Amino acid sequence: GEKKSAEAGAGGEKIRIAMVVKSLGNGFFDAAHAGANDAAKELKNVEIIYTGPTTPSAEGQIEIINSLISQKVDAIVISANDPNALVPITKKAMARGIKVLSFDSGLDKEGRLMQLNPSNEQLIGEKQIQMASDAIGGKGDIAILSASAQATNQNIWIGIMKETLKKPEYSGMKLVATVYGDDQSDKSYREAIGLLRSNPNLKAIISPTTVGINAASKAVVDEKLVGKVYVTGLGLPSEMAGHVKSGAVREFAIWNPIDLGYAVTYAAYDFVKAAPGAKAGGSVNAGRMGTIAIDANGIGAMGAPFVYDKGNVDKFSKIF
Amino acid sequence: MKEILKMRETQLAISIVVLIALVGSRAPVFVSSSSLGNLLTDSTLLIMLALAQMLVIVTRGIDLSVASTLALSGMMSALLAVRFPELPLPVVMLVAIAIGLGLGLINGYLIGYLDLAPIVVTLGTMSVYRGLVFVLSGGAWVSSHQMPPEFIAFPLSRFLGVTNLVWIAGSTILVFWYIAMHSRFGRDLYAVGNAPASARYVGIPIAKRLFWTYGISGAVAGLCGYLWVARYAVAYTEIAYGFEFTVIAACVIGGVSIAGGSGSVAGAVLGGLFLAVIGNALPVVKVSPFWQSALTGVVILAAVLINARSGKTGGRQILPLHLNKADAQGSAA
Amino acid sequence: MDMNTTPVLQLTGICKRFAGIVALNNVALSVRAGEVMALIGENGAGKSTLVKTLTGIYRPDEGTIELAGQPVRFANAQDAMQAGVTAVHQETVMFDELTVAENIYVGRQPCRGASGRIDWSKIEAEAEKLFERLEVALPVRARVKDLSVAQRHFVEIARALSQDARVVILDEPTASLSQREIRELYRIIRQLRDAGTAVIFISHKFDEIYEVADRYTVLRDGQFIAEGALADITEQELVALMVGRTVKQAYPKADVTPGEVLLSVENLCHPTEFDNVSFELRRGEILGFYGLVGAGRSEVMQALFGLSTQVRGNVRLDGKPVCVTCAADAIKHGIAYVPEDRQHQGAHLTLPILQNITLPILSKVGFFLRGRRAEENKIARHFAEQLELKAAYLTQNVSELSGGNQQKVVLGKWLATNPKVIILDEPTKGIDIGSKAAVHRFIGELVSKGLSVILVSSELPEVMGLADRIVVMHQGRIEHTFNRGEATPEMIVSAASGNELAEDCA
Amino acid sequence: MTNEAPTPVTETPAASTSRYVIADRQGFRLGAALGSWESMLALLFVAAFTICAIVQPHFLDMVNLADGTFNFSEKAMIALPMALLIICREIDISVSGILALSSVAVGLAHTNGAPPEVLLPIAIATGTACGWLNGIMVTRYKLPSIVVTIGTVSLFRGLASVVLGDKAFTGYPQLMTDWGQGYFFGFIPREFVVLLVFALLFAGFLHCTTWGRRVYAIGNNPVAARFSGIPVDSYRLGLFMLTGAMAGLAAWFLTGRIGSTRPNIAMGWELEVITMVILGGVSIAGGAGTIGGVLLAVLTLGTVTYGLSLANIPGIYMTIVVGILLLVTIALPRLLRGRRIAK
Ligand SMILES: Nc1ncnc2c1ncn2[C@@H]1O[C@H](COP(=O)(O)OP(=O)(O)OP(=O)(O)O)[C@@H](O)[C@H]1O
Ligand SMILES: Nc1ncnc2c1ncn2[C@@H]1O[C@H](COP(=O)(O)OP(=O)(O)OP(=O)(O)O)[C@@H](O)[C@H]1O
Ligand SMILES: [Mg+2]
Ligand SMILES: [Mg+2]
Repeated sequence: GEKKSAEAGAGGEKIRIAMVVKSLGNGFFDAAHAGANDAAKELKNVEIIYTGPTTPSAEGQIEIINSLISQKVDAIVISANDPNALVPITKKAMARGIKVLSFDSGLDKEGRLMQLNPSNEQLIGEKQIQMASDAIGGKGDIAILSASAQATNQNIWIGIMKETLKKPEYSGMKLVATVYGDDQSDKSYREAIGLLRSNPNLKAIISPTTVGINAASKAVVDEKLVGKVYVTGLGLPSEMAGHVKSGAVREFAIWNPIDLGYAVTYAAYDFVKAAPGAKAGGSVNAGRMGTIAIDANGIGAMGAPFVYDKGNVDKFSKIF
Repeated sequence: MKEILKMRETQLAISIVVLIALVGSRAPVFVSSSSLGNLLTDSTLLIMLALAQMLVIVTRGIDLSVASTLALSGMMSALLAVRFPELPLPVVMLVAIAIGLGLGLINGYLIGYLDLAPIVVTLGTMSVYRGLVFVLSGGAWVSSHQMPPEFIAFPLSRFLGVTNLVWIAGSTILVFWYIAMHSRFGRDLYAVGNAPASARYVGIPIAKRLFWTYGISGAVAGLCGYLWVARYAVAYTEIAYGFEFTVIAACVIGGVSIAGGSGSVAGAVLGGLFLAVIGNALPVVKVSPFWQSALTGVVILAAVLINARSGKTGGRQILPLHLNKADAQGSAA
Repeated sequence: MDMNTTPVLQLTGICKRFAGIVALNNVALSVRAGEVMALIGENGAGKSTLVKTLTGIYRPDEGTIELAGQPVRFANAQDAMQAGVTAVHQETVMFDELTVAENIYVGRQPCRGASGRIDWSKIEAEAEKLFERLEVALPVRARVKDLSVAQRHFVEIARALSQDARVVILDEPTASLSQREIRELYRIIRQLRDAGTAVIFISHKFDEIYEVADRYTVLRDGQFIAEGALADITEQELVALMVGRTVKQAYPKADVTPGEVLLSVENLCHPTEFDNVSFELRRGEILGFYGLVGAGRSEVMQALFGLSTQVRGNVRLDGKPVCVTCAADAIKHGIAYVPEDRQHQGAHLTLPILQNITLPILSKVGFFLRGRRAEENKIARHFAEQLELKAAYLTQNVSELSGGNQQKVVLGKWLATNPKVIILDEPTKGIDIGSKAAVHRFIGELVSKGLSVILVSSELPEVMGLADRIVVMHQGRIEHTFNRGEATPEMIVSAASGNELAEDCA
Repeated sequence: MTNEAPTPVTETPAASTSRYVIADRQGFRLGAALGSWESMLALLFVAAFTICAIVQPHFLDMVNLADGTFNFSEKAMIALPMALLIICREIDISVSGILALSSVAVGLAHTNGAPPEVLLPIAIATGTACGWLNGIMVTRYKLPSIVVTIGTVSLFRGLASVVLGDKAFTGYPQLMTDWGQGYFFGFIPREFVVLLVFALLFAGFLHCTTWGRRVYAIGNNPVAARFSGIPVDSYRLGLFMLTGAMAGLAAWFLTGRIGSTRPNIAMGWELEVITMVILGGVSIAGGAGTIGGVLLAVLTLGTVTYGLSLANIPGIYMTIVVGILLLVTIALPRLLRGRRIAK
């Protein structure tokens, strides 16, 4: 039966896959969009609809999914602003025959067919602690500057980071504060300054969000603490290149959003085509990325986050 | 002396000092000179915007579009600097101001010449301008390594040991003081805010005055747009999102009457400073981050309540006054 | 007076229309230097509109304005001022937060040299000089919000005179002034006239007109009716010209003997505004309250009506103590208060006449107003007609009416509550002579129906003519109570000024 | 509301003493009726609807169209009392904060084992309490409402975040899901029906009762209203509480619809709600506006945003469109009128 439906797809209408992101104007998702477009080109009869709300809110995404249901798209791949709040609407979408997959920031199990983690959450958390440890020689106070207190991903990572710190090899490091900059540059900056002020022994700031890592780096530079305090975390090479050069950031990590967008598009295609592996416990084809295994909870994961430093940041900053 | 103590501005200044002292007693780093210097630098943008907003509120208006204007002109100046890195910085700044001025004048035209309600007009332009930031930037960030170094360095470089931001804010305060107290333009704004109908009767060109008031507000927001982007070394669609309410709160705390007609430069400055102190102190004294917003709300309400108390003029005194003891002592002292 | 000189100001064929309403239709007017011209007309005749047309606030639809023989066009009020035409408008033109001196020069502050910096010392010095010339003592640095009503009025007059004006227009300047202040004003007007200024004086009070004016111009329904010297015409004839018929001008004291005590007030006190106010009001009685502006009469009445807090004292109605804490209570007990400031306290300007009149009695009309339109119309029409309201239809907004007609709407609104006690605070302030007679007649009818009236008025003839007893207040206290016919005007005025004409010490 | 029936200008018989004849009302004028804000909005609505129907192939799918009402129903529920508040010359910027706090209260009660039926009263009670605080600050301390509510929005949302921290309340009972996501007759969203019922109630309240008349009177001239025996402060307090209560109701529906509570729930809704009200022709200066206008504005905005999102136009372009719509609708009448009467 697979052949028949593929022919129908080729001869008839294009398969429309909507990519709903947390918010528009975010370099990470723009890169993911580029990846999705690559996949679409390879798959030939796929059309990508790239959309998302203005501000990262669950309500905004619900509105968008509503209209996507009306448009009868074939699949929705979404990075959710809230793992629960979107479930009712994505359930409705699935009830109308739309395949819903989540990527990056996941949906609860019953709200999607598959979740594609950019990387293993455990790995991401550990990596950040490891980078901090490397920068400060494994000893000293560290602090976390997160996005908003509601950010799902960040909260998971922070949880894992706290766990990781309990390991003996990190016993020299102490987490002194977790603060939130709400992904606003001025607030993040002020919080970073506050961290530096109130914790004179602070050695590293980990910021698992791009606005935060930028603001923290700027604060470290402005406070003339380059070399004394290191910033690390997650950020895009294009946005971080300057801070790596200034010395405020030694290393930071990110997975490849292009690959993520590419892979999730392939996965969605498989689900639309009802490929035999497209189910929990199976595996989907991901083009140049090979195949991705789906576990019993419907979760697939890509490789480990990639680490950027002085050596490679310039090269990648031209890409994403 | 008593008069001065009774003034709103003095009370506000005292409470700021008390607040700083309180925070300093819990976290001594906060009162270190570098920390206070940073506080001053941090407050500058808010103070400048509060000054411009003060003029607007004095005319019984309100400018909700400041934050969006700031974002748009900030983004455009960043894009300009990226596209033409060889452009001298003063030109970039002038362009930022000009963009802000233009956006402000659109508000001014609608409010002054078409006589539309300020809150409605600026609510509309607020979303339009914010949307334009996205359209112009294509939603992309402009980040620090793209911007020319001198573009980023300017706000925090020091002249005579003080950051340029503080110099700019200082001169803005002087200019606004002159406008508000010594220029016909400024005094006309007070007249318009006090009694718009009467202002027409004495021949004040209300439309023209409002036009330029919103223009000034926009121009200041434009300048702050550049400063903001350069200071935080990043420009994206959502910079200063929701900042308009902080600016208005600063004015209100500074005793600028939302009903129009009264408000002082000192008040607006102190109001901005007050909020900046709160914003800087909360992270330092390690208040749980979840409490910050609630505390800010309480502080705003408290300041407004105290303001209202001190500003209240009781009923009129018709009965002949008898010298009471307290008064007699007061005058003897 | 030299009749051959060309007029300073000459209007010909002035027309001004508002949406659907012709306010001025082919009006002509001419004033010469050194003459006081009285502009006379009923409420809504178009006097104020003419003033605004003259001072650049409105632009005439048709017609020409000539100043000393030269045709002029004023784009705004400043143009007119610069050309030497200034006015004290019927509406207060005041900026509360600004100082007295700044209020005078607002909009045209003198600047120093090229810097454009305002010359504050010059402003204050000029203001001082101005008040010296006017011979009134006012602190030029005080904020206007701290001044009394009369003082504010002088600030406005000072503003009109600050520019060396060729034509000064005074639109009902005496409406809120006391006798003494009115005499001050007369002196200023004569001073101006003798200095060769042309003065246009608008008033509804004929004694004033005869006292200060030389000539008159009559308007009726926006049209020019007549012009001439006041010496050649009697008051009766003037009134006839004005209203197009004859009006018997008298104070018709209704022949009612007051009955038992209806309302008794004992020791009403307020911390700052009044003290120890006690009086009684009988059924069918008109109790006059006289005093200078600012004596606190309105405050007492507002306290009675439940509008003030911090009031102590006993109030009895029909012998039973009543506790009035809000206006609704007062209305329920059958007390009505017609406030003096119709723009702010009386009328809802952008609501229709109909809704204004039925507002306090809505609960009587019924909770659901759907389908009660006819009933409401009936009530509104009844009172509108009784007061001879000049309006086109009941759904017209009150803001479209002239000042006097707005006042009538407010009166109608309170009469509609069918009160036992009605407090009229300056009910005839700014009302033309014909309507005034109607109001007086109406007051007479009210008492003959058994109502009791408290009449607060600053017009001595009115109080003396209508009231059964006169309470005189001074600085928040009752100075004296006179029975009808017991007092001479001099006695009342001297009581109102605190017996020995003491200067204010507040 | 005037001009609803063409009544000829009737002259009442001269049984009166007055010299002037006053007609009951101005005769029906077609121009005035067509020029009214509501007719303009209705026209705009029809135009937007038609254009969307023509341009968007999926627009007229009834089921989807009905689903589209989910996007604005809760906001519109708050817009109704907000209209009354603005008519009364007040404003409430804190509604989204109230909504967040009410939702948190519901979540807190639910996690502590409150039965599903009491969650609605809890939401409404929390909202009312917040409204009461706003109202008391405005009436008792005579503070301008915009200032008070700028403070309280921060307070309410702050309290929500104090309670929640970085957690969320989820797993709401079926009852709330049924109302938040459910349908009548299988395709009419319950929320929309509730909205229409409330719109009718509010319209009745505002346009047909003594209370509504008084609301207009207060907005028109608060001092004169007080002098006319209207308990102005009670009305204001009442309206603030009503707005709070409706925000609480909206919180219940929204929480039921999305099934989770976080402190940033409904962020920024206050401005959208105010936009609806203003576009609906309610004068920000008080004293004028109708519920019909507000409902039309809600539907127009709903149609436009739904149409744009069907075309997959990013949300930020929608804010531009809505902003321009707002500016044009208020500026156009002024421009046209300005042309006609050269003053
Ligand atoms: N802005 C306006 N819009 C519509 N009609 C107006 C306006 N101003 C005045 N009118 C109308 O013009 C007419 C003249 O009003 P005006 O105020 O000049 O009367 P007036 O002679 O000064 O009366 P009064 O003695 O009561 O002050 C009135 O019928 C009034 O309703
Ligand atoms: N200094 C002032 N500041 C503000 N308002 C004033 C002032 N003086 C007087 N008023 C206003 O003028 C009105 C009249 O003042 P007041 O009630 O004291 O006088 P009154 O004795 O009632 O005189 P009248 O009724 O003749 O005006 C008051 O209701 C008040 O609104
Ligand atoms: Mg007049
Ligand atoms: Mg009075």
